[in-house]
Amino acid sequence: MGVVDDAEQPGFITTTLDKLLRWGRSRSMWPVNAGIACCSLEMMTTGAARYDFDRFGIMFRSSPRQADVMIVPGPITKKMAPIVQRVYNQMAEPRWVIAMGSCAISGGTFVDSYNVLPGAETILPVDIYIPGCPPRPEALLYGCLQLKKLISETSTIGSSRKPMYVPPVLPEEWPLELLGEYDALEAGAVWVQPERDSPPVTPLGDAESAPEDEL
Amino acid sequence: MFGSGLLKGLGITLRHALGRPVTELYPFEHKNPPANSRTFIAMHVNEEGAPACRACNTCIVGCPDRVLKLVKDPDDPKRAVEFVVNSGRCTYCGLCVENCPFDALYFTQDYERATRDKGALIYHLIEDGACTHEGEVDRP
Amino acid sequence: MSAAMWIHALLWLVGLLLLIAVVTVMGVWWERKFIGHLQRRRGPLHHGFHGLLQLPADMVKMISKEDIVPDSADPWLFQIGPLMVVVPAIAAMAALMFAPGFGLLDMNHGLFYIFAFQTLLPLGFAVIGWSCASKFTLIGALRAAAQLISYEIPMLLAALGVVVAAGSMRLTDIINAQAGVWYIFKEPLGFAIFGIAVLAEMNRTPFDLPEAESELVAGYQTEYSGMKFGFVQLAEYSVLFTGSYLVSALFLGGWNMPFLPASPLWLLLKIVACMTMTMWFRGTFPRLRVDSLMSLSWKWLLPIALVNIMAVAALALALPGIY
Amino acid sequence: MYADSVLVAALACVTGVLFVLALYGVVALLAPKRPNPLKNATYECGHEPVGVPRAPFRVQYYAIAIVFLIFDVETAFLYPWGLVLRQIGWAGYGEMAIFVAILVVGLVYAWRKGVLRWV
Repeated sequence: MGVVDDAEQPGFITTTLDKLLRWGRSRSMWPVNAGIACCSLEMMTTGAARYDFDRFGIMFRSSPRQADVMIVPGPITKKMAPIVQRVYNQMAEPRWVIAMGSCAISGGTFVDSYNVLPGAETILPVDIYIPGCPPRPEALLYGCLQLKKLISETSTIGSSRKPMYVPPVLPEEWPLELLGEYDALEAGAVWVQPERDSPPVTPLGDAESAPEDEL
Repeated sequence: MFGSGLLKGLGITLRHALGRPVTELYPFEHKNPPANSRTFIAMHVNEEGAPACRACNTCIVGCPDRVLKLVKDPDDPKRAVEFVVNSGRCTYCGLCVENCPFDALYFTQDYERATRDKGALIYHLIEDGACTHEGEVDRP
Repeated sequence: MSAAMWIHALLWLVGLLLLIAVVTVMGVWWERKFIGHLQRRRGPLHHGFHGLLQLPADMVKMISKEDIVPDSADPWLFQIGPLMVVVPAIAAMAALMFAPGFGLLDMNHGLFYIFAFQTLLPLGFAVIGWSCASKFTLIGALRAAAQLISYEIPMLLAALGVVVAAGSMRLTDIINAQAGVWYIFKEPLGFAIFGIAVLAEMNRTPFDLPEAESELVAGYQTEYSGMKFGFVQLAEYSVLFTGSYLVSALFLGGWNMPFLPASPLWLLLKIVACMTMTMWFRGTFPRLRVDSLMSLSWKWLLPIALVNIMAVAALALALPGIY
Repeated sequence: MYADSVLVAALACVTGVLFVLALYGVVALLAPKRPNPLKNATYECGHEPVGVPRAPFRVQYYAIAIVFLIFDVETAFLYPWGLVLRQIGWAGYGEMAIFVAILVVGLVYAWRKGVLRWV
């Protein structure tokens, strides 16, 4: 039980504690040291001397038990999905997710592949999206600062009473254990091919009708 | 000799500690990324302020990731009414920019696009036939 | 004991708890800052003046993090683990003397007392690692136990050289005996052995195998979340403080300074210097392999320490005026 | 005096216990608690735990523990000897030299038997 996170309504003590917690949590975001694909190289660069995560108190922890933030740096394949989800689930609450790069946002260039999830939010509640392929270290730092802002702006009072995160699609094709955050899901739901989030493609036929004199 | 290597290593790290750190203080000092870095797609405008796009569809044909969307003006097939970029999908490969026969597209140096709202990653370059951003003036 | 003595002891203990908190906060901050600079980074910079508010924020976060108890863990040992590392650390600090007559426990066997509590730590680490029933924690705990007991003997034998030379185990006597020449100049070999062994006892790089981040996730504390992890950090930094204190008191003259009046300031300065030294090592040296770690202790340090103690004893008998 | 210092040491231990328990209390008040089966599973880099967690380990640890025991007791013997060395003089030194020599023989024996070889 948590006095603040489980509180029914704000009181004087909870509001004061809430301010303190938001201050502490937003200034000490430790990402779990999990690199999934190529964006993790940029993530390591951000931790290295030139951009230096440690300036903001962002320090990689290898154990998810001691981490607060999960940076998803790359495409989540269906083979990796249960592992990513398990590592996320084993992080101590409160916890946040950053989707880094196009693959983690929407599947990116691999979205049509049979074994890549269309984005991290298929299985994880993503808080911050950082576009880029991969994002520059500055872009990742900017994303982390956005997350810091998000944490320090969001009230923690009663945060555990918020509705559970429901993934937009229920993956049943591969063995995911839908537990914890996904309690709200109904059992027996069917895996639906996710809607591709890109705008509908202009039919290729149009290209042929392009004015030839200008080409 | 045993131990001299350890002392040498200590000396090297100490020299680093006494030297100036190489860290860039990012949010406080902005250093522009290299000129050839590919960050975000933007569109040039004419001298009149109209978008430089001639709606030829070459960029869309070239795009490997189905990132772009183009809606032509039904009355004027050389005029784009809408041009949408899904930056949450784009790999910034630059094929659209290279393919454009009118040099209408270019890469910006802007990287601060992290957002809480996934929908904000889909942005319009042309909306209702007009450029939505202060683009650079079209190169002659 | 009279009521006044109880109050005196309680005040001292509260002071020691504060000291541990300050040592942990400032130690972690200085470690991150200093290692950052060793790597040409800046370290904590933006939260508070040069990142001084970083550690309070970390502590607030740790206290408010969820406390996960794995299903496979032994529920009692899992909760007792932090006690078993924090309590010896605090108890060992109760015997430190910070100036002549300024300390909670000025015992005539003070050195032995500190060693007794310091060497309880491997038990705590073993309990932590064993209770979690995870492979990483188990390997970390076994490594911690094996390493800490192996380096205990060279450490004790090297400290014995000082006891022989000073003729006392009271910390005040040992430090006052160094008013002239520090023991580092009289027993350089003993100092080298003691330094290496204490470094290993403190679990510091290059001997940080129990929590080798690149092999064992976080070693014996892998399953510890939130404040339990904080407790282990607390214990590690107070052990770092005690170890640095022992090096400064036994070999570096404690509060004595040549040509200058004795003052607790020198002791503090030496402790900070020793702690910085360990951080410097951490920023420089790679980690030892397990087998070379064990053979360093048993095949090198232990025989040299035996030779050292017999030589020091012989010198103390042969040259009573000098040694 | 001696009894007093034991009491104070016990008080230090009690203070440490109270300190930890007090912080446990704060944690119980502040920290959220939402366990679920996945979260409470043992961490094994995201995989399901495989095999026995408390696996049997190398016998080398026991051998080292026994050698440690011998030398730790020896060190405990050496401390009082070191304290009174100046009073007992060369005779005491010689006796302890014999004692240490016997132990060195033991160390050499253990070394030759491969007890100290880790791999």
